[in-house]
Amino acid sequence: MIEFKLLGIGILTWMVFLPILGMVVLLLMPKSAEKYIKYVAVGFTSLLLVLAAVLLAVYDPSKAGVNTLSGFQFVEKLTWIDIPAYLFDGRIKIEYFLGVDGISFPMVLLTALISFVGAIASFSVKRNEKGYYVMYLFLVTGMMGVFVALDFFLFFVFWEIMLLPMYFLIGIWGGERREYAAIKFFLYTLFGSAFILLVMIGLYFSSKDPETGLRTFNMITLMDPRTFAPDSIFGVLNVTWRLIAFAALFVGFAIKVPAFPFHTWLPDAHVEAPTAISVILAGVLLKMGTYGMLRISWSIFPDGARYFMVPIAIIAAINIIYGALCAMAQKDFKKLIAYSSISHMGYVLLGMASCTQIGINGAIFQMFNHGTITAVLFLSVGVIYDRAHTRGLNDFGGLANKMPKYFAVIMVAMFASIGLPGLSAFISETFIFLGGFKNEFIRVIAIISTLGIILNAAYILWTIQRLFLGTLPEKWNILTDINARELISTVPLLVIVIFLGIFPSFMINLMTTSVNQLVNFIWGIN
Amino acid sequence: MEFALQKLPVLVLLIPMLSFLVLAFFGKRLPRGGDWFGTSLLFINLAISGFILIAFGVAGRYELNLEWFNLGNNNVLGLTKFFAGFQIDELTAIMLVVVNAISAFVHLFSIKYMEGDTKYTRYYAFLGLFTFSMLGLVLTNNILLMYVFWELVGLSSYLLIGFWYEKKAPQEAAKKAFLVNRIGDVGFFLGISVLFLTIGSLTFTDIFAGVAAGKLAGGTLTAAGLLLFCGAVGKSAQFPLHVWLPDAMEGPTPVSALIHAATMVAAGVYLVARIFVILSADALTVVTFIGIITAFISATIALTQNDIKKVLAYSTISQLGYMIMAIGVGAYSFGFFHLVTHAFFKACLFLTAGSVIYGMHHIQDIREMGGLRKKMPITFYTFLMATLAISGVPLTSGFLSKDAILSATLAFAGVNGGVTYIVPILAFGVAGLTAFYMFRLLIITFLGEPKNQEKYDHCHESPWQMTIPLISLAVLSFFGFFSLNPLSADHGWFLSMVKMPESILAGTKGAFYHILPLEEFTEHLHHAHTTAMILSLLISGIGILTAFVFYYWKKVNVDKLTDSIKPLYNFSLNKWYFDELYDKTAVAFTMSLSRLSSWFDAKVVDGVVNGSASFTRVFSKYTGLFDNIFVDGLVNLMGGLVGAFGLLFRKFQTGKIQTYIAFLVFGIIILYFVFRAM
Amino acid sequence: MEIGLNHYLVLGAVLFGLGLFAMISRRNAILVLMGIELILNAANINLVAFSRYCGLGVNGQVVSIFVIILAVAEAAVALGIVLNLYNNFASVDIDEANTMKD
Amino acid sequence: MPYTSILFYVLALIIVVSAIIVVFNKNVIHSAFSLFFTLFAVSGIYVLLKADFIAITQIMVYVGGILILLIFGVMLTTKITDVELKTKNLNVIPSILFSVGIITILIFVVFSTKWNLKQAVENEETVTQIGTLLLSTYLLPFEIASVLLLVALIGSAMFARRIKND
Repeated sequence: MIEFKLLGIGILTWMVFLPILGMVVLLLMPKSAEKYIKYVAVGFTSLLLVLAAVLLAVYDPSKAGVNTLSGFQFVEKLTWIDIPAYLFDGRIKIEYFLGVDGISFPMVLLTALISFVGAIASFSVKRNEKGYYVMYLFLVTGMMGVFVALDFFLFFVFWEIMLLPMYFLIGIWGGERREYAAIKFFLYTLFGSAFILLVMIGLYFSSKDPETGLRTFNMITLMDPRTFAPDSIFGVLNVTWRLIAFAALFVGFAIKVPAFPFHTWLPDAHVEAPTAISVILAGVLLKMGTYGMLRISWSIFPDGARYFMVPIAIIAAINIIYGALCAMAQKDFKKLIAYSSISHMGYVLLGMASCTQIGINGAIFQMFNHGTITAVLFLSVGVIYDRAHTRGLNDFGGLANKMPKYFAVIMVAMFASIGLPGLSAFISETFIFLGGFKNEFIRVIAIISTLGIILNAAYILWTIQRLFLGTLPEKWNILTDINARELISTVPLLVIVIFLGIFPSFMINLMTTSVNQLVNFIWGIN
Repeated sequence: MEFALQKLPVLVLLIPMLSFLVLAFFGKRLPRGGDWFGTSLLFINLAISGFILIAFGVAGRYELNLEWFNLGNNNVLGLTKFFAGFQIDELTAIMLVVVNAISAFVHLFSIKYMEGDTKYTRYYAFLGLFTFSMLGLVLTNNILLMYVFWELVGLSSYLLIGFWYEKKAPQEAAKKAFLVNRIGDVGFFLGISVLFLTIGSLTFTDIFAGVAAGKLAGGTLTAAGLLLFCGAVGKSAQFPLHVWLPDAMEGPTPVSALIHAATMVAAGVYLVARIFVILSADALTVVTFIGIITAFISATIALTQNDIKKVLAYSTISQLGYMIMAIGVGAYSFGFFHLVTHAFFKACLFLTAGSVIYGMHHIQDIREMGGLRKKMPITFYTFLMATLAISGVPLTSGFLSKDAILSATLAFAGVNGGVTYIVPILAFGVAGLTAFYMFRLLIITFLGEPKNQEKYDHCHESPWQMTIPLISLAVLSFFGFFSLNPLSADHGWFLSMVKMPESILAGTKGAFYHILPLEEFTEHLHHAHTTAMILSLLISGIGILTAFVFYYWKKVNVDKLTDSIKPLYNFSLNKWYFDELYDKTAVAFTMSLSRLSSWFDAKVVDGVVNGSASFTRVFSKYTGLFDNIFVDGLVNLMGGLVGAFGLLFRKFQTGKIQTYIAFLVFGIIILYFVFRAM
Repeated sequence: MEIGLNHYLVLGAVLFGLGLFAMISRRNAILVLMGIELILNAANINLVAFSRYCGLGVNGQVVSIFVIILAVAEAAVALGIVLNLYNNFASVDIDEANTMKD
Repeated sequence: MPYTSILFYVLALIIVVSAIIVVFNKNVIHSAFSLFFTLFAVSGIYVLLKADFIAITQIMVYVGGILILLIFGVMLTTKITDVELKTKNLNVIPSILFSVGIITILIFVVFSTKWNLKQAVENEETVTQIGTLLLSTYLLPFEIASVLLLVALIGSAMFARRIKND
């Protein structure tokens, strides 16, 4: 177990609660220092980035994790809630249990990165900056917490924590229909949370830690089949209940992904959310759904993952194709990107449904890549929207000559998004499809899904054509090219996209050991 | 020599990349937009690749594999590793020279052609990017990496077709090119997946070894081969995905010469050549027929086109079909030979077309040209040389390669018999058609009387930057560069270097096809050679003669003739209505499906969500009412009851102890009676 | 007829009833106190009568002494209260002292 | 009829009549005086019951103490000028009903109960016995009673003290 501490506090705790510290600092800032608020917020997120870099330097990619406690790194385990409860087998014990393995580590990096980028992109927020950044940092805490929590209860707490600031960020700083979008987002996610909560409680009551004999929320213990007595709710004898639990969890997480038919909150939320929040939403929040599936559904109910392989693959295929078709019909740039996110998250689902090592590697890699690429795309939408105050695709044309640097940035992002080789998403999509083909049960579905590659290219190219090609309408002569701040927020991401496209091993090495372990675990090979 | 094969290929690959990066980021600051930088780099590159070719001739094959990334050891897939590497073999060495030569000439040509364009620097940067990707494509020893560069050439093709994106047509053409290619690429990708999942490695050597070891056989092998071939169909504009190439002529003409005539479109042929040894008999049948059908369809379309570039585009498609067919019938080296000769003479044709367009101030319609021979003699003679080559007139490189292919088709039909005779028949027919439409183009453009006097008067010969590439390419269309024997290239250096490989599946039989062992096939080729040569000479002669009869001597009234076969003429003029067909079916279907799903999403899926929300709201209104009236009513009733009792009992709660005492006593009395009763 | 226990008990009962009536119905605080005294006396009569007729020795009498002591203490404290009541309300009518009611 | 019986009836009559006057009289002073007869007659009853010590105590404490206290109370709480010494009754009818009810029940109980009657031990020395008992068996209640008296003394003094702050 790698220990890495700062002032006696583990590095993961620092990463989770640093934004909270930032919140406090922001709240304590006097009115006279209001113009420095954004810099302080950026400062804190950049600290987060530094910590992530430190983590990256120390991280040992040869440790597997997943269902072995010893394979987790930077583990912090403290008793959080410990109360005697005579009705519930003696005591309720909930742990403050953090750690990372190859599945969560890319997500932690992504969160740190996107949070930083989002903070820079938030400079265009003019209304009540203090409140905005306080909520923003709170959101970062929630996201980071989800990715490092290893106790289901703690996970759920962070999962729900994240909702609140998101609600306000969309509902206060959003576009015209912000209240609708915010409420839709909130209720929809809460609806999903209810399922997760149910399963969580069910798991708790069917568990019995083989070592302590207590009921537990510890995910790693829950992955151990010995934890469940055969006749408990989710014990081996109750196959039906296990499958139902898997399905319920899947619905809960699918809403976040979002998987068809639970995706409709996404376009609304994206369209209404301010740019930086769209970036966070697409860059990190969606991954929480798929991450949750891998970490919880796939690991705790591997039988469910095997059983539901085909339905999940079908949903994934629908996501891919249907999302792309819907994207093609959009006239709002941001909505188009939102639908493309749905399509791309379909790839992630497909990779996970394959339950093969290559597919899940691809899925996690795609999660990371989609985070970076879509972040750039949403930032680009923000660039044009800040200048023109419209996002209608048909309102533009010929921007390529007017804004050449912007054109270059968005071209890289767009081609990355359609999986052009040399850019990171190509590798992940390739892996996902290879995984899909490898699994004979979902092979046909995966083959059908490749239609998505074509459709994807079609709407992206059409978008490029409508926005950038042709002649510039008179009224857009006022537009200026992308400025330095926007370049700072986009170019590093693009550099990462290109770098990972050429040297994917950099990221794959981080996760492949864990993914191997996970796949072996799913198929019961150990 | 070792050094030349180990390190220089990397250099060759990186030099155009350097050109791209420098021009993309600093090009605007360089004098003259940096055109000299890119051009000189490319000529250096050409020199290096020439050196590599010689080095290869001496030292032979070289292959280098580096681990790209690996997924560790896994019980399901085994040790999963992906490699990156390059190889130098005869195909690569020759392709390097071809690509670099044409690219260098196009760079030079473009200096004048693109002069004054607002995006001049960007143009050169894109040329660099394309050259990089194309060289990567030919250098790699790995089919996945090949796919990578395959897509990158697609990207640069997209960027260059849509170079004049202010206009509508280039935008559409670029998009179409990319998407149509993408369709083929999906097939290609699926093919790669099959190979990877069955063989577990993607380097060509491993794949061939795997197939030889029988890891991949039967229907799966055929499927894999056909899927890979899909990529070639897309990139080499084969039927039914050929529709993008004529549209791609919207790009600058030098780009058409480089990408859409000589190199990128040949990548498909190159791919088929690379995987030739693992194509099963059935797959080869499909390859052959796709090739010949493409060749035939596009040749018929080329007959009636009036845009100089469109004619050339269809002729390109037709010739690509030839190459594909050649590989299909088993004449691997002839197909590749034709690829190389075609690259030079077609590049020459396109560049002369560019020169004409430049001279005519961007007129492309041949009906407005005529008599240009006097105004642009160099252009005319180079064009003539290339036309002779493509028509298969002896003493040209085209004659050598084409004749070889035709003999191969004959040999093929001779072996397999039956329906396969369609292949040589169509092949010879196409050869005649080619000669006819190429000379039609030549005659209308350069001979006869000028039709647009004004344009004609302003017309002039192109400057040296343009003519030097033309002359060089025209010279390269001469037989002597490939073989000293003007009638057969069999003993020339080219075919000595590019030996026919024996198919791994030699001896297997498909439905229409019998893959012969190499020796037997060579024997058949020998027998067919003389017949094929005589036939092809005859047929191209007829084609040329007819063209002269129709358009030069005007012995036949062409208008009348076309009127008499109007439907056929229109069919050809409208390109067999492929575009319309695709627009009406696939495109329209996708678009309406897209609109439908968007509608479905907004109305149905989201409708369900919103509906459930409003249902909940309405429901909550009623539950609210229910709550207010019934539930709360009950509560209120209880409350009211209690209140009423309270009011009643309040009377007793006087706050006076005496009253309480009175009740106490009363209670005692009651209790007494109660206990008495018990 | 020999005077027996029952006679005394009946007397006590009557006295108790009268005291009770005074307690319940009079509004003058002092009269209420008098009623209480009557009740206590009735109790004492009973106690002494039981002591006499039921073989309890003088135990009953001792208890009645305690009752008397209580009565004294009660009377002293109660009168103190009544005086305070009068000071505050200028009346000894216990109906007036209802400010805690609302 | 033995003289004790006559005496009993006479005393009982006095008690009842005077108690009725106490209860029903409108004048507080009259009630107080009437109470004097009641208490005195009760003391006579004690004598009849051969409880001489109690009888003495009754006279000393009730007649000499409580009654005087009550009369003082009446006088202190009634202005001299105030002729209205009469007080009203309240809820007369239910009170009478309850009282009569209680009396009836009590009498019924008295007669329906089988009392454990024992021949009384003719005891001369009740004072000695009471003293012995008070300082032996009933020592604790005795002490508590004394404390109670002390508390009552101080407490009543406290209550009765006129608060000067207003």
